[in-house]
Amino acid sequence: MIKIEAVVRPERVNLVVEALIDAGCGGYHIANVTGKGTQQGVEVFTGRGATITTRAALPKTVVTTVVKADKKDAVVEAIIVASRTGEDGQIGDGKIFVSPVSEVIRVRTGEKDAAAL
Amino acid sequence: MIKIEAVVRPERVNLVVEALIDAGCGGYHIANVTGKGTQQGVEVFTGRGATITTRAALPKTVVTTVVKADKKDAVVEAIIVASRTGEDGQIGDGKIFVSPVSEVIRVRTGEKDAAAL
Amino acid sequence: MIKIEAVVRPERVNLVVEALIDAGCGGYHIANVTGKGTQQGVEVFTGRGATITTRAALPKTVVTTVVKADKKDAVVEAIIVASRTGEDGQIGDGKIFVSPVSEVIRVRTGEKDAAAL
Amino acid sequence: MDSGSVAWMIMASALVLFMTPGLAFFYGGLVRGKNVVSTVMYSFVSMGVVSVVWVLWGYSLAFGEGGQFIGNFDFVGFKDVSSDPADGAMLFAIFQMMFAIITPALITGAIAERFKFTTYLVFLVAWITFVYAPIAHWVWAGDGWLFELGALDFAGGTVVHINAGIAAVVAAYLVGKRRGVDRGVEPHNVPFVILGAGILWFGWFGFNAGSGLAADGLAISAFLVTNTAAAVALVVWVILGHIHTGKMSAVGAATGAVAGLVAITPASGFVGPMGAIAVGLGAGVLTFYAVRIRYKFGFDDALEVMAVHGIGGIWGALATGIFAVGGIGLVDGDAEVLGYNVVAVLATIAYSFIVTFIILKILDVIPGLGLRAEDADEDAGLDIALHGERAYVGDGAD
Amino acid sequence: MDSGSVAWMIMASALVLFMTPGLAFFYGGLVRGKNVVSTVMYSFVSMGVVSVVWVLWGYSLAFGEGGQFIGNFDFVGFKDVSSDPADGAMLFAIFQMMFAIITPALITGAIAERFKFTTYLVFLVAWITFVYAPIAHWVWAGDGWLFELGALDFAGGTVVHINAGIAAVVAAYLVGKRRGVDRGVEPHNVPFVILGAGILWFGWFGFNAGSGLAADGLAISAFLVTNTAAAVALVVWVILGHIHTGKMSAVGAATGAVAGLVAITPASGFVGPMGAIAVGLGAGVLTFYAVRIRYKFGFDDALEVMAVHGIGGIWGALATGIFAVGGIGLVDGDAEVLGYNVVAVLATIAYSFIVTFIILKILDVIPGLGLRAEDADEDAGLDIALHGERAYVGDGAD
Amino acid sequence: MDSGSVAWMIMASALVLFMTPGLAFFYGGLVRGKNVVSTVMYSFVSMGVVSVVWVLWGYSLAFGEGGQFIGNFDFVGFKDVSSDPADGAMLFAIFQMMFAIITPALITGAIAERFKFTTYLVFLVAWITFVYAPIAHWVWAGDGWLFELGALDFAGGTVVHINAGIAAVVAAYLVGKRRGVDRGVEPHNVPFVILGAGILWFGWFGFNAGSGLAADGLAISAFLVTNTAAAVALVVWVILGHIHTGKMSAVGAATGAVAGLVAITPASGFVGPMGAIAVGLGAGVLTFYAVRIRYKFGFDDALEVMAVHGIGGIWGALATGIFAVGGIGLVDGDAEVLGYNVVAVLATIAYSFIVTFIILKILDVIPGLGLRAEDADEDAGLDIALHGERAYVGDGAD
Ligand SMILES: Nc1ncnc2c1ncn2[C@@H]1O[C@H](COP(=O)(O)OP(=O)(O)O)[C@@H](O)[C@H]1O
Ligand SMILES: Nc1ncnc2c1ncn2[C@@H]1O[C@H](COP(=O)(O)OP(=O)(O)O)[C@@H](O)[C@H]1O
Ligand SMILES: Nc1ncnc2c1ncn2[C@@H]1O[C@H](COP(=O)(O)OP(=O)(O)O)[C@@H](O)[C@H]1O
Repeated sequence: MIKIEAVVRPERVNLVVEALIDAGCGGYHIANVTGKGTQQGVEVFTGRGATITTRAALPKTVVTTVVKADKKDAVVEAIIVASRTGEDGQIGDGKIFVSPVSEVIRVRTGEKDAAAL
Repeated sequence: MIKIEAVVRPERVNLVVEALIDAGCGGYHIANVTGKGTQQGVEVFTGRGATITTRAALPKTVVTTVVKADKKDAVVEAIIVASRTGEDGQIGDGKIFVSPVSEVIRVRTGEKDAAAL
Repeated sequence: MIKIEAVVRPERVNLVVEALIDAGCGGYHIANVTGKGTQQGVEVFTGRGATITTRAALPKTVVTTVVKADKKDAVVEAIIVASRTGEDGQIGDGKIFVSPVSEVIRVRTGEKDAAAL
Repeated sequence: MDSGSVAWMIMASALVLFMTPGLAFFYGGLVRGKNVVSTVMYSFVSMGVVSVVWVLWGYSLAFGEGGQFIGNFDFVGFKDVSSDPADGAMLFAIFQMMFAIITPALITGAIAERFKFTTYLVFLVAWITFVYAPIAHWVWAGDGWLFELGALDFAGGTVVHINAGIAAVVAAYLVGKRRGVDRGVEPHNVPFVILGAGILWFGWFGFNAGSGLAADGLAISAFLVTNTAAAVALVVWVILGHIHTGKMSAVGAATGAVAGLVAITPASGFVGPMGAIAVGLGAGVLTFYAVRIRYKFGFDDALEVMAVHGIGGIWGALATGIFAVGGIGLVDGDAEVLGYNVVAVLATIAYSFIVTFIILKILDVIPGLGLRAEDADEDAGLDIALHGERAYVGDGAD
Repeated sequence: MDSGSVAWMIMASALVLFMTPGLAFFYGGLVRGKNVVSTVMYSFVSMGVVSVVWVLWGYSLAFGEGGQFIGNFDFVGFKDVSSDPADGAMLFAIFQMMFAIITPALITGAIAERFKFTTYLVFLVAWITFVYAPIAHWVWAGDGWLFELGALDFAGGTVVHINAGIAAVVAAYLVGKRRGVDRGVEPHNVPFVILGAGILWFGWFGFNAGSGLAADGLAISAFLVTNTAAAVALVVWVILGHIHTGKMSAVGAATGAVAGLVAITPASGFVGPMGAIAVGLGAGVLTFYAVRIRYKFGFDDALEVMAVHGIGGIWGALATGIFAVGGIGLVDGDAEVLGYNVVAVLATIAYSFIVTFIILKILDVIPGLGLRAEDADEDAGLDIALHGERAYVGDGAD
Repeated sequence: MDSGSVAWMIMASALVLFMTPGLAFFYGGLVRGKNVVSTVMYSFVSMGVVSVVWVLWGYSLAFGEGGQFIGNFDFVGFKDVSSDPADGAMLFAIFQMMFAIITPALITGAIAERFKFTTYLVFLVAWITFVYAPIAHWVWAGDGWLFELGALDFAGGTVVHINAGIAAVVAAYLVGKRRGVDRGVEPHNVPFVILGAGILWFGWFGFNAGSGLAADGLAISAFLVTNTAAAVALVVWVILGHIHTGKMSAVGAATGAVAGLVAITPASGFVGPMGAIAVGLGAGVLTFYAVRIRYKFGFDDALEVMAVHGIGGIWGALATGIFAVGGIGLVDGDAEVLGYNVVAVLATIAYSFIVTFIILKILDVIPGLGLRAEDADEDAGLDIALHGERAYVGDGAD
């Protein structure tokens, strides 16, 4: 099994999770983070007399889903489609990270791995 | 070393972390997320004239702990006991994901791996 | 590629991310969590008539960055320098976890792995 | 009523109305994040439901000249309630309406995080009609039996606070303990608790200093003692909390202030500054330990309505009899008022207990109603389950 | 003006001023987390800009004796506006200032989450000058044509609410639809919505019961009907929402209350308690379905300004003509006032529509201005992009 | 005092009391998320401690007829303070109490996020007794030396704002710089800042328009100039901020409004609308650049108390001497009042500086007290460490 973590624009998260379900994901969870990448941080006030500092202040959302390895390509593709903005995308559209998961357990039943997804 | 990430019901998190400590975990951290799995999303108002939409609006909590590989079974078991609701569990009780960690460093001392846990 | 997750003191996070950029990281994201380790949980009121309970109530921040494997040592070192408090560090300064990432995709362009970082 | 008193009583009415959103925040901050909307709504919706009931029949039942125990239907729909300041009837009716709105909202602290919302709406109507209106009549109507007896309750120690506190006990008992709170609950938003307490304190000046129905020396004195008792009880709670834990809780400070305000309510027209200090001291100590004792009992009065409003109100009613100046208090050697107030307290406790019990028992068995939300709804949080709303939505989930 | 009326009118002015931060929270809670600062600032900054405009020339334009359609410059800088209570001019000018502050703030609900802030500042100045001041003159100045005609608007149904509602339609249309809201938006902070509604309700007593400019029976009556209509419309919204969804929305309750307050505004000096119930019922039903119908149209009136203030205000203006007591309402057999109010409504709609349209079209083409924020700024959120501030900063990011 | 004035002064007192929770939110929103409870508590607890001190001896020390420099103990426990409106003593004492509550709370902006809470409680008692009461006596008591001299301070520019500003400098200096703020701090909750500013603005009408102690023309005029100066300074801050950064800060708008309110405070009974605009302009520009200059100094006045209240208050005191109408201001050719006010400013600065310094130095060395929280507590946040509470608790951690 693999874990797919996608850092996406917050305004896209509802589309992304819909796409996940359509691609056959059994579940996911989302969390709000603050991120920086190619897209620069933004200037924010850090003092009242107009003192401005650059901070990694951009809100992003991480969508995490664990799926069977063979679903990887479909899921990644679904995420890309749902989170890319415009034809060619824009800086800050996000990143997808894939990493191995060695075991999954469903709390309710104790089922393991594929059966738990 | 391995990382154990458990998505549990928020109302169980205090029990879960107690169980972790009892099972010999050296530490953990918890974060609030919004999740969806077998348990369906819920209907929420997205417009004032009684427009309702289904959203992945269920609050869940992710408990993350990194432990030596040999503690895995004990920790997983502890989490299951603490987070399963009722005799047979209920949909939405949560999932546990186990994945490899290649290195751990303690910031304070620079200690590595097992010594850092 | 590898993922480096550092649990650090919230008050250090701005220094840590600056150090990351200096060390050549292409991006990162940060999230607020509640943590417990060697440093004990704290007592909080859980009832108005002065009922106190110990909770894992310490705020910590997780900084996550995915980098090429050869940057690992530089990045880890940068995080340590930025997040260790005082000469010898103090309990609660944090932990760094390194784990494998099998694939990275940039949403905007579809670029993969090293090119996506 | 001269124009100065009209000006003050309009403002006092607005202030008391504003207490209900204040209470919504005081209570809303104390619950868990998944029940904030629900808790806030218990209070807010009372501004709707009870206002309507009051205009339609509540005021008439409470203040119509129906006899010793209950009013009549003379003023239904505010018929013949004159807006002429010379008469003052409508202004009085408005001011009283605000008391009727907040009283059942106080009760909801006991049943927060689990009471079924639709049933609560019916409860509001029934409780104002069958519990609040009669007791208000007894104590404040010219022909009410406690009024005639000589019991003194300046601004609502019996009618509002003891009444709400006892109803809270009954309701908490009947609806049962919340699921999953054995390890204690941290208030999810302390600033909201302070905001609520601040608004309540502000509004309470209308509550107490308005209860003389005039902009005069009595209002001034009531204002002073109200502030003083709140201040003393606040300090007492902070200090007692520190003695027990070494920490100074903001929630404790807010609770202490409210307890002081509750206790001074019946006394505010009768005691002086030193009496107010005594009332505040007593209120602080008694309500603080009442909370601690409550833990030992089985019932889950979630937000301490009985300890704060019930015990605080009882202490206030007795303290009125003790510290009233002008030769009518125990410290001036006269036990008569104290005796009458004991009667008023006991009568309120008994009546509120019994009738609230009956109302809730009936609501429990009516098909489609029932007191308690489903277990699954309670676990998920009443906000999502019953209101279709999350109190706070992070960016990522618009 | 006697000292009681001065006392009340000072307080009433303060209450109406306080409505604007209340509105900031009502609106601020309804938007997404990335546009909170922006939404709150639209209202808050009006307290600055419009106050200044009002003192410098706004009041003079609105209430100078310039003729039927507009005032003059006699009172520029509040020259010759006497603070003597016997005259009452300055107190009236202050009270009216607070209305001028909140009216354009109401409009911002329609354009929230995308309107360019610098342009908004210019819009505030222009709109008060060219739209608000003239209409205020027509309706409330002694020589205004609608006043002379006999149209009745006690506290601002036309001047404030219909005016804002129509301007909102124009502005929402011209600025265009928000990006990325096709799936609907959850209010990001429901407690803030309730806080805002609570403050609005509280302040509205100043708005309506102050509009008689005295602490007298009219103020008392206006107070009662204001509260009653709000309460009824609150209950109507909760029930209609429950019928459609099975859930009881707190945001719905708050919206209903505001709708009731809007509708009773023009009527509050003229109707009795039963009339207030009718006004509240009508307001609840009409605004609820107005919101639902709005969805079918293309324009994105983000926070339902037209449905709540526009439709609510129109209903209130008509209802004034219908339910006014004392022989002047339709239910008393007299259709005259109703006719005049229809004229007032139509005139307000037409004028507000046209002049708001012209102002915005001009602002749109002025280099450096333009109505809409950059797409990238809108996506990132106006808070960071235009204000350099995040509404909430977690611990980890001081 | 007639009933209209009683009505207004009761309300004004309530409004000023309400400013303290307002301040709690203004300050609470500006700090980091780990020190919210602490910051809010500094203000809220003052409502408890100072109320008690005021009733017991504070009022007597400030307003007893003790001589030029300090009162006496005649009114200890409010003995012989008559509640009779004809006398007005108790109403005056209440109104003044609210000023005494908020003044030390203002200071806490300078020491936020690190001052030890238990020590703060002692500081409150000492500072009211040894700093506030004497200066209030000088300026406002009939036999105070500055009053006799002819210095004019309508509503507290010296007693409240300069006094707090200077004490803030001393306290910030002695308690030292916060740990880990070199990279600047983002306010953790901007809506709270706006909420606080909104409540402060609302309450300030009581502060200033109440300081004439009557519902009369002076109150009306004071109301107008208060609002005007706040509005102007708000706009100035927004524009200056935009010039420097290209963004329009909501925190800046709120700060500007407060600065305008501070500056108009001493002048509000003496200047007209045009004077108010001048006061607001000066206040906006001076306090804005005062903040920028403050950065260059070593001391960490965390929430800009000196820049806003100190500089704003000094400007206001001088501006009173400059813009006062009726032949007593510099613009009318008379420099006398300006001279007296310079004396009042210097005396306040000197006395506040020295005595605050002595008090804090003593508290610093008393065993068990000390000014500063432990480093570990400061790092973890004072909320958890000293109050045992987290401001906000997510669902996952009940
Ligand atoms: N190396 C990385 N590690 C972790 N998160 C990253 C990394 N690079 C980017 N991100 C996250 O992805 C978001 C989008 O990435 P960014 O580089 O700005 O856009 P793009 O991929 O279009 O160039 C960032 O805001 C950040 O949260
Ligand atoms: N494949 C998955 N990847 C990531 N998170 C998941 C996945 N499946 C479930 N979860 C998380 O676990 C929670 C509980 O899972 P759910 O499927 O609802 O219950 P159960 O495991 O009892 O069937 C979900 O709300 C979601 O947060
Ligand atoms: N085994 C672990 N798994 C996950 N997180 C951990 C673990 N141990 C520590 N942490 C996180 O790191 C933080 C600092 O660790 P702690 O043990 O308190 O300090 P130190 O590393 O200096 O001994 C903790 O608050 C917790 O959030």
